Amino acid sequence: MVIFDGVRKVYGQDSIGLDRLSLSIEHGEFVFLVGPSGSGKSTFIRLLIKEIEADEGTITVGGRNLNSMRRGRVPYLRRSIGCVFQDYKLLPGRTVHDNVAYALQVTGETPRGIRRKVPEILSLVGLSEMAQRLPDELSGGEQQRVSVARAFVNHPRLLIADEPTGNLDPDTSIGIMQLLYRINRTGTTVIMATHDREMVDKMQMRVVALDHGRLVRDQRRASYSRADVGAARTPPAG
Amino acid sequence: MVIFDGVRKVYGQDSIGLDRLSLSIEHGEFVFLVGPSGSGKSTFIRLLIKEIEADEGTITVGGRNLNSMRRGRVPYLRRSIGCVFQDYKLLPGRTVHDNVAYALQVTGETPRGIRRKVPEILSLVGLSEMAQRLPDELSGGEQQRVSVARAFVNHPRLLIADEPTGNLDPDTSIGIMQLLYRINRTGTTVIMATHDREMVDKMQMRVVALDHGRLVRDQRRASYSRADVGAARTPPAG
Amino acid sequence: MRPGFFLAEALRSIRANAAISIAATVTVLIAVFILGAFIPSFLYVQNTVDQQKDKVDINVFIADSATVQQVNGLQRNIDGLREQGLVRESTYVSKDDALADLRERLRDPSVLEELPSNPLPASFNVLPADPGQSQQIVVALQGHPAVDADLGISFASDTADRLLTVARVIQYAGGALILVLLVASILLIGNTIRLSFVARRREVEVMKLVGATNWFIRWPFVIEGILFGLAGATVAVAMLFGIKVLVVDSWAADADSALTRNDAGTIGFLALAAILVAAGAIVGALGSGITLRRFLRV
Amino acid sequence: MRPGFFLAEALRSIRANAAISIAATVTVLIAVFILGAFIPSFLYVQNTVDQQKDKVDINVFIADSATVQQVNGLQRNIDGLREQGLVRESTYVSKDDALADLRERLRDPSVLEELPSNPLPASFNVLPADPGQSQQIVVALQGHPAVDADLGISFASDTADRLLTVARVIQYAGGALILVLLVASILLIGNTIRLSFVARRREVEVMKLVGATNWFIRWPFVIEGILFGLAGATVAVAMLFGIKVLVVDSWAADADSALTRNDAGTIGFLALAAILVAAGAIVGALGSGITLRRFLRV
Ligand SMILES: Nc1ncnc2c1ncn2[C@@H]1O[C@H](COP(=O)(O)OP(=O)(O)OP(=O)(O)O)[C@@H](O)[C@H]1O
Ligand SMILES: Nc1ncnc2c1ncn2[C@@H]1O[C@H](COP(=O)(O)OP(=O)(O)OP(=O)(O)O)[C@@H](O)[C@H]1O
Ligand SMILES: [Mg+2]
Ligand SMILES: [Mg+2]
Repeated sequence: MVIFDGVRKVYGQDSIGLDRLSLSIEHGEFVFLVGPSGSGKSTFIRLLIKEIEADEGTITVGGRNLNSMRRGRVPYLRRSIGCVFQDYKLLPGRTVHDNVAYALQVTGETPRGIRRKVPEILSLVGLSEMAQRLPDELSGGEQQRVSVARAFVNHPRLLIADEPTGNLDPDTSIGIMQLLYRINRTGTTVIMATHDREMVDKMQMRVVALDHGRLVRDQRRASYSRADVGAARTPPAG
Repeated sequence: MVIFDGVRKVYGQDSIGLDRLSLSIEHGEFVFLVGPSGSGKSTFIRLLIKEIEADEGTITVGGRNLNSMRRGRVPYLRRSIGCVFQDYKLLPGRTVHDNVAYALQVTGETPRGIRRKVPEILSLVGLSEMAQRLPDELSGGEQQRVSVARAFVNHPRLLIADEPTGNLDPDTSIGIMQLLYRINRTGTTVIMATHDREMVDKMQMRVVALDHGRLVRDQRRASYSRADVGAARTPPAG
Repeated sequence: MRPGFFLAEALRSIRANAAISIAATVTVLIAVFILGAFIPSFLYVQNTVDQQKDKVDINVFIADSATVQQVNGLQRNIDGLREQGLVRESTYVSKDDALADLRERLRDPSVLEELPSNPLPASFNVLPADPGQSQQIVVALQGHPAVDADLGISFASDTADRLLTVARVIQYAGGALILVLLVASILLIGNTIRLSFVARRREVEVMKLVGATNWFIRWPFVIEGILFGLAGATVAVAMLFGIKVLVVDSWAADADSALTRNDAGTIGFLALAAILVAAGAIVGALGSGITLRRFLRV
Repeated sequence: MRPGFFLAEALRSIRANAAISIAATVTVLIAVFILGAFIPSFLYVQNTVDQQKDKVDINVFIADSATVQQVNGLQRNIDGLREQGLVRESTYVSKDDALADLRERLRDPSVLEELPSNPLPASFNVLPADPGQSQQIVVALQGHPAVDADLGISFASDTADRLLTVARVIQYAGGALILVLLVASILLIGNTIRLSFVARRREVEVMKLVGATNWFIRWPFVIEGILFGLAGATVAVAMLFGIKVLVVDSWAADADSALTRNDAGTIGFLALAAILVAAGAIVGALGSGITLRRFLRV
């Protein structure tokens, strides 16, 4: 589904985002992306949706080479990927409902489809009652959940989440996590960048660890830290 | 230091921010503010710096009644409070250095003082090398640390942090936590809203729990969840 | 369904960004208003001057003693000048015509009754093709034996010069100003629309990240631009109409006003209104469409 | 130290918000340029017309047969009109003066040598206080025994009317346009500055949350506004100066041009430049300062 081959991204002169990363993620996998602050997790994600472009190496998503992809095709790539952004990236002038609906409207979804799908996903993330609020009128965690809802609503084949639980309390986090897990079980590939040690440890999924833009660990059924390797204290949730 | 007396805040028609909250925080205390997403933690903090105003009840900060405070005095209130915002609230056109320096400039700090204090605090949060970057050129966690540095640089008597570690990896979080703890030891009152169960459990400080804007728990030397009451598994870090 | 969606999006954006909407509309309003006030004023002044300029004539007075042959010779000379393109028209005014003329122009024609004989000379009234060339015509006819030695050839050389000067000044200054105003209007509207995008740059970025194509983002903005253009231009036209009805028409109706005697035409109001509104809409649409290009390279 | 800090902040903001800075400067530039082009053009046209208007005179021809008493009576009548404020000035032109005058104005004065006697009448040359009241003066003097029955009183009634018409049209239209332009400039600049704040509203909010006082936030913006005003006005004045040197002065130097003969004054360039630049700076400062008020209620 996703293949990174020797990908390097340097911001400006000398700020290293990713450093010769090679990585392959299969269809239907669930991958945790971990690493200290500034290790390149968001850079990885931004490269995947071609928000930025690699300096070296090739990136393939769903069989399509991003390096040679024409500018005009990029919107279609992005529609096939659901993305939860670290800073939410909600449209400030639109209500919660309209923010989620926008992701459907760009694909040409009918008003009927929108009327059906949006309330459905909003109730899944627990925001049914806030459909008519503006992003400014939401708490941090609520905004984060809107971003999650928008990424899910299209039922994309690839789902990327950059710290989707950073501003959520443990209970809500587990709810979102279960949602991601259920989506993954239907065949969607899920990549999730996170700092939530508890969650990663509990799920025991594939963990890709970055540091200073380099791949420092890529392990199946693993925990947040290397120290915990193999020490699967809890079985996968679900 | 901080006294809330029957404070109620309703946004718009019926969105409850805080519901008749009474709470008193002494000089030099360290308080964790916990609660599910949307429970009113940020509302509490926004009321403290008079970003919003209470509908009912009185709020006193450092002996000054916020309800009757003149508009012109508000900037001086805010200077005496260091605040880490949940969404960072950095000035987009300014470098990391200038963002932090701005908090000193508003108080009339001399250029010499700025040249001394800013690099000091930036190295404390591990951003020395990024002093000349713009916020856009930082990772989520790095932006969060700039917000922390700006709140600390003034050595305020009251320090408020709204999820200061939401986008940080566990190691960096601990660093920030230790910093907050050290500051608290010098006599500064610290109020920290957080979802980080691990951290709260480890620190064993006063915990104030909110739910739907109501105070549901106020306990000394406590853990994140009520279930953990009294079960102090680890001694306070430091 | 799509046009409806884009229109709805445009209206949503207008409501959500009131400050920007007002600013853009006010800019169009001002630009259109100034053009709308200036163009007819300029045309009116220009036409007034032109009309007056055309009335400048030359009188070639004929001596009472001139023979018919001499007068015919003078007539041929003038016809020659017409063939050269110097003279537009010439009329023979007999002594009787002149007296009749004078009688008409006098308040109290009775004074004329006491005249023993007609003291007025016959003349050719010559309209130069170009009032600037009057002097040339005078030189060409001067000294002809049929011309009255005393009265000679009279032409309001000062009047001609004055009107010519005014006409030329107005034409150059006014033309230059209209050009400046046109360019300025387009720049100003483009400017405002560009600023309105700076304020919404982040929004456009997010739209792109969510998978919107360039045209999906652009259409609502273009429609918004058209609506700003239409709204601004319509209000400007309404204001101009108010001014026309209340001020200009009431001047014109005032019988004592010098303006009444002036039937210089200007551009019709409906034509002007149509041009201004259409221009507003087009400039708005182009302003939005073009400005957006920069922001779509996200 | 503080002024230095605020200036530095203003410059930082200008660099950081290039699009906004350019937009604001261009708006001031356009507004000042239009005013700067329009005001002197208008004054020039107005002065030209006024000057021509002032030259409109009335000739009261005196019969050769009039007695000295009669002429003195006429003189007294005219003086009376002057006391009534109708007449600005009157000059007695004797028969000799008239002939000398004519001789000067003729290309070939030799024709005059052959005259058996001086055929020209003496006259009073009367300058009306207001050319619009010429008719009144004529009526008042008409029929006086000293006035030549044939020649009577001549005044270029058409010329006067024409120039008056033009003058009035230009005065009203031009005055109205200057007013419109002034108001429009202020609105446009205020508009642009307001928009530039919409784009930076979040920034101002953050500043307030960090403990900046209103004036701490406002000063850099006001200085920024002054700098936009100065920059825009200076560029506009430079452009106007270029146009003056390249176009207007070269017209004036062109000896064949009708303009040469026109010595109508207009406003001096230095005075105009100073006024425009100062106005730009003040409008910029006020625009920023006032607009910001709304955003400081955070
Ligand atoms: N636009 C940019 N210009 C310069 N440097 C940048 C830019 N964006 C990111 N960086 C740098 O690249 C590195 C990787 O950033 P990235 O956002 O990928 O980190 P991250 O792993 O997502 O961190 P976090 O957990 O804090 O969000 C960081 O050191 C950051 O400072
Ligand atoms: N401007 C607003 N208008 C309307 N409702 C608001 C507004 N701001 C906050 N709220 C509502 O008030 C409640 C409390 O919000 P608050 O931001 O205090 O929550 P929080 O505890 O900080 O949550 P989180 O952990 O998600 O940040 C939420 O239900 C939120 O939807
Ligand atoms: Mg990140
Ligand atoms: Mg919050």
